[in-house]
Amino acid sequence: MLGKSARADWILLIVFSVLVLTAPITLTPIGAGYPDLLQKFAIYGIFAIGFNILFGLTGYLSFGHAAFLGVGSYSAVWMFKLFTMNAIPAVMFSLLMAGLFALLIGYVSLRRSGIYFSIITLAFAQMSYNLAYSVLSPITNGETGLQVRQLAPADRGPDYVLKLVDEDLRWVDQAFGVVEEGIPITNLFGLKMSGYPGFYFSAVLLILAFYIAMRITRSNFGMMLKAIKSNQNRLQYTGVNTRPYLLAAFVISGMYAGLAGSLLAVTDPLAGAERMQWTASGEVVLMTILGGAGTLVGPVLGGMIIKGLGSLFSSYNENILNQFFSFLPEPVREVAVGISALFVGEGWELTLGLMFMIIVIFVPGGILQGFTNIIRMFRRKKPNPAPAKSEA
Amino acid sequence: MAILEVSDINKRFGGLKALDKVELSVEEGTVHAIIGPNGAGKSTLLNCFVGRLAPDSGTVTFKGKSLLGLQPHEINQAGVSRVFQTPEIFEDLSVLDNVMIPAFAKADGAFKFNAWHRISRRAEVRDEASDLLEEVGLADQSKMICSALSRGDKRRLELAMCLIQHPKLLLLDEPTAGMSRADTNNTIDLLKKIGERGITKVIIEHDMHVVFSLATTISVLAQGTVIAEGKPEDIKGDPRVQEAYLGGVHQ
Amino acid sequence: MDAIFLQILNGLDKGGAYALIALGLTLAFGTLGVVNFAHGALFMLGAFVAVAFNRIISYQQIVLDPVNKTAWGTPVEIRTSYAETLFGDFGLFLIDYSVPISVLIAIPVMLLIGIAMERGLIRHFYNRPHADQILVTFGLAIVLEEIVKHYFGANPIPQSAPSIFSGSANVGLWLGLGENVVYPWWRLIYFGFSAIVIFMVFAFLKFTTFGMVVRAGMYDRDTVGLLGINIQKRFTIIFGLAAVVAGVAGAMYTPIFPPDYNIGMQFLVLSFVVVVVGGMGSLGGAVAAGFLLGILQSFASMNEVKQIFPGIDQIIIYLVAVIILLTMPRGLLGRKGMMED
Amino acid sequence: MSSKKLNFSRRQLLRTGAASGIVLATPTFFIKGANAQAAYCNEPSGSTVTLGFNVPQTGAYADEGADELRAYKLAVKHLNGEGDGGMLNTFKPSVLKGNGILGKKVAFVTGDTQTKSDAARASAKRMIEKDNAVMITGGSSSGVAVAVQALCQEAGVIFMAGLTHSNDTTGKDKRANGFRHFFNTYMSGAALGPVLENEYGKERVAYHLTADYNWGWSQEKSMKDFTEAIGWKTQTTVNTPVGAGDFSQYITPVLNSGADVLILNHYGKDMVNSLTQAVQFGLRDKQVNGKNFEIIVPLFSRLMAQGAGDSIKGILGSTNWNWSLQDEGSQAFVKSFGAEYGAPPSMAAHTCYVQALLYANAAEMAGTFSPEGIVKSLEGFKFDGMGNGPTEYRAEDHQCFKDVLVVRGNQNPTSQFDLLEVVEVTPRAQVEYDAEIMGGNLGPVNAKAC
Repeated sequence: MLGKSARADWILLIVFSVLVLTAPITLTPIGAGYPDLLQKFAIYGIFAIGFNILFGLTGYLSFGHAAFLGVGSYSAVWMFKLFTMNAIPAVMFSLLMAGLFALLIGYVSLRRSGIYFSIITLAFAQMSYNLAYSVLSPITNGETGLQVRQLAPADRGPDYVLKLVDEDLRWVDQAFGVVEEGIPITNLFGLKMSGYPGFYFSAVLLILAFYIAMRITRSNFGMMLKAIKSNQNRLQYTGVNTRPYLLAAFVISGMYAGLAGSLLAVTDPLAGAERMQWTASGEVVLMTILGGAGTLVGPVLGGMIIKGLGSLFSSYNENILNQFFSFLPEPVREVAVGISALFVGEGWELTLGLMFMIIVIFVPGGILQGFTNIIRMFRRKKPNPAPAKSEA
Repeated sequence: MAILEVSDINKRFGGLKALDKVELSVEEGTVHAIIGPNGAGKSTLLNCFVGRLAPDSGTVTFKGKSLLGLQPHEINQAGVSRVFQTPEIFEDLSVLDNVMIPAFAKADGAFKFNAWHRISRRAEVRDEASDLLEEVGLADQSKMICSALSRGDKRRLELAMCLIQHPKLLLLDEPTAGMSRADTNNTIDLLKKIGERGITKVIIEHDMHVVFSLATTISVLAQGTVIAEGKPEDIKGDPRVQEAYLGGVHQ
Repeated sequence: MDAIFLQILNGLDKGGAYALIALGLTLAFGTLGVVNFAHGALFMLGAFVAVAFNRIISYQQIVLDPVNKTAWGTPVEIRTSYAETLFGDFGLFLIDYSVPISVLIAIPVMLLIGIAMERGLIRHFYNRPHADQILVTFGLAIVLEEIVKHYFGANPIPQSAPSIFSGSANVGLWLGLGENVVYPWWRLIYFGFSAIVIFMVFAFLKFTTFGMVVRAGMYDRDTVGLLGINIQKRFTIIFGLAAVVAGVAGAMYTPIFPPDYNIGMQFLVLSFVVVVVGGMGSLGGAVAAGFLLGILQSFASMNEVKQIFPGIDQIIIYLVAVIILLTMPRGLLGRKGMMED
Repeated sequence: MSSKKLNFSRRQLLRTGAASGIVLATPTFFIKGANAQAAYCNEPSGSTVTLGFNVPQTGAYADEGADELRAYKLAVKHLNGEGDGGMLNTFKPSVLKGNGILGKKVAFVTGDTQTKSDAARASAKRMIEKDNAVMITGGSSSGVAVAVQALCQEAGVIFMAGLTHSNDTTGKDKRANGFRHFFNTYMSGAALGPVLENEYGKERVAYHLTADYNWGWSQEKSMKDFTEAIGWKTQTTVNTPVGAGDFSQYITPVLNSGADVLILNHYGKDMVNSLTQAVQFGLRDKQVNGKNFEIIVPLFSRLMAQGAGDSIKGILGSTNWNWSLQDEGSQAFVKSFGAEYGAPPSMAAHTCYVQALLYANAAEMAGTFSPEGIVKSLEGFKFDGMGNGPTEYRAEDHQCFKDVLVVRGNQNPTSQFDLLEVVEVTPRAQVEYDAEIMGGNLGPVNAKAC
């Protein structure tokens, strides 16, 4: 009995890992099999999984999680600028900084619940965004975004500290005598982190993140979080101090966001303020709900749909549509291209909006729920139904 | 020896005096019923015990320690569990989970960051919860999601959630309210059975049948003060009690 | 001194706008419990009622110039508006007053849109989780925006106030302050307009039986339903009313702020902040929060303040929101238990 | 109980899972590996060459982006020998033949920058990694331009900037693989200075409202430097949040400040709103220090100015190009564009069209699409007939130096497009500067395989 659910989890993890690692092949036919989008799938998958630990398990809807994503990115780029282009220290430092930020913001925001909590988190994130965009430019490089630069000249004056945004030091790399021509690329002990290696690095971390989330969900701690969502009042009268549980969940999910942020910087070393804007926070909320809040795989699916749909539909133009409909006779094709042109290119957001509505109207509970329903439908038709398991 | 000592509690809501110099002493091992007409202040008093309300003045001591100013979870950890008037359970979780959560709260304290090990590793907690569900007659439903339970089952479940914590003091706020006669009798039997565990109980109840079946001591609350206290047979004949109830009816 | 007086005027004006937007939102959000991310889109639709009316009324007859050619070789178009040819001076009057007239038009239009939205979509989401409400209304907002973008483009579209209100009022002279204390007529009118609309909504809910039933329904929907009152129908009308308030606020705002399809999203976050700072379920709270934030924002933008706290004007609204929500658990005037879990 | 055994099988399964992942994934490495044999990133192998047009299709600059895309499509047509040829006929010296580039037909892919660095880079990466674009061009803000330029440098493709006005694009953020035709804040100030002296005199007190980000600060600095050089005083500078919407709280202090000129260092919607509102506050009807109060908008875009309606009438500003110019090149372009789309092109459309042609010509000159060859032929390239007089792509910073237009909002527009009148064509010599003062470092050209 006990072993069975554990085994189900292992199977889930293995299937998940295989799907993730083979994505470059399986997603190529639909035009999503190129490194940047694959990296985004993995990275936003991590972001959404982490967000789901807070929102899906405890029901606390943070509308400011993008702040941690931004903190993660900035921290990682600063590590690149000051110490080394190696990805590992950057990821570590991002986790640390995002965790600290989450601890601070969570400690304050968790004094309130419900919509009041949501608005406080939103307010913190918006303050971070506005300041990063303007006043904090000496640290964030404002609108342009923080970038990896060429090294400061050897004869730098004493005021180099003020110019760090524009001129890098990379002490560690320099100490090891790394020669740079132009602007260096991030690496993992020599392996360049752009393109497919960057995807596989992110993918491995996604699988790890998924595994950790799975352990958390199945643990005592996870059960307490679910109990908070169900009836926080009862839980308090049951002798549980809910605040540290919430804070721990908040910090963990903040660190997930920081990890995602650092990976964005590892695969593409530029950190912009807009990563912290409310629209970015809203995006992860939508990913989680779309895929299915509270489920393990759902948020990853939601992230893939939002990121993938935006990338693909915005890239289609009339030329591509004409090719696509080339099997149709001329007048019909024109009509088909004319109509579908409304939904692609500059109209891709229309498609996104319609899809949100259609999914939430017809598949309550998210896409994963929809899949489960379909599977259940087929199972019911079988004469000898296997006993349904609720653990997946 | 008194396990719960309440002295000189006052509570006002605006102009309304809800509790007026309440004195109460609950002896260890007894079943202490608090009765009184509607609006007598029974629930207000209970809320003062568990930290939901803070009295304006007075003291509440449990085993020699003051409960005032403590958070609900601290009071629970001290050994006080409560059954609510309308069942407060984890509606979205399974029946078994509902019983395991308080067991964990008891075993692990108010907070323990145990995010790695599967719950299934804690077989002893699971077994205890299953046994208890058997005892309260919910074993068959243990995998059900609670929101699908009947009202009577939800009450039984809530009771089980309190019992698994082995509380030193169990507060029951109208445990049979809204139940059929048969369900009520079941509950009485159940409460009698757990009485054998030696848990001190404070019961707030309207149903005199329940009160006289279970209580070893009765306090009568009217208009915020204790007007009578004693053994059930004493209270039965007390003219003040009858007047309070009849007066209540007249109002 | 003059500067402070002017900032108070700015704050009141801003506050009026915030309060008006928040008022519509809190009717749907604080009253019906629906997290309506499409509220900003309603504001935007109101603004585009004004734009569309102006487009229609100033629709032009095009005659091709036989002589002159454009730089790319087509004949130059000579345009005269139909309204002018058909109605003469009255036509010109209609064009000049297109914004106030479109505010009147926006009332039935937005009421219909609101009712259609509630009947067709929102109603089915009352008993769904807030997460679903967010997703569906956000999707709807995007769809509405994209439709408007398709017809009107992405650029802001200027709208002018009636010409007699186009200048500034010499407020300073009326009050014996300096002659530099001037304030645009249309902004003064906007402030008065917002005050009247707020008053009317309050009066409607306070003094009519309809309003009383709705207020009772806000507290306890089941009980009111048991009384045999069709609360559903009233909620539909309330949602329509919220749409009207948002719409007229949008239409009236167009001369100050040339609208574009995305204007709703810009106000969305702000209006949620105002409603929540005011406290869930409280109309008065939303109005108070609107004015409070408007005035504080105006003062925080003063150079004297910015020199002491650089960037304070960037974050003042959020900072105040955090402080208020941490010191007052349910905002300024919120009701207990509303949207707290 | 069975946890030991389970552990064992766990590890085994994990190992198998990872191994199968690697095995299955290897073919893609090989696919990429095949590409590595190319001499440079995305070397065109077939009969077509793919260009990537990365423009804002959603967000505040969507209309500007749509106009850029129109210009690019027109450029592709002309390059492929369709249509009337537009500027191909006036561009000198040109080796373009109207048969594509280097005999390859020009194809294109499009993407949405959303005017966000992240989205713009994602879109550009898609074009490079999936669609094999050999050049990326477009965009409507400096943040995006700098971000995409850095990306193209890293990937080893050429970036031809669209509308980007910040000094940084070819200043401290310049890259060897990136080129900008558009002018910058320094040139705006340099062009406006003398005209302002002429129009408003030497004794003026200026009040700046500045969008609170890199471009705004840079525009403010340039306007400050050049107005102070003609004797103006700078009374106050105030930073305003981007997207503030309502600027009343920043405008009222101007009323009593004693300043007699307001300089709005805003672009896009901020410009539309702040200008509209400043006019509503009666600033233009005011008399201060015995002079008419004036408003200046250093960077004018006709497309965005439409949003401000009548408020722009009589306002001075600078622009990269305007369709009313009478030179041969501009006329040819306007004619071709207007015939195709029924409206004249915006300055964003112009710069994008010119960039596409310049790229094509450079490839044709170099005989290769390799970034090294392109950079070599573009650096120091002198040309004419593209609407801004004799122009040079300076080798030191990859910035075009050409005439700059000072324009004024038209008092009596003859059509909805006739919003700006050209006050002066500031000759190139007057807006030139030493590349050193902007800092930055081009670095080496990146022409490696990707």
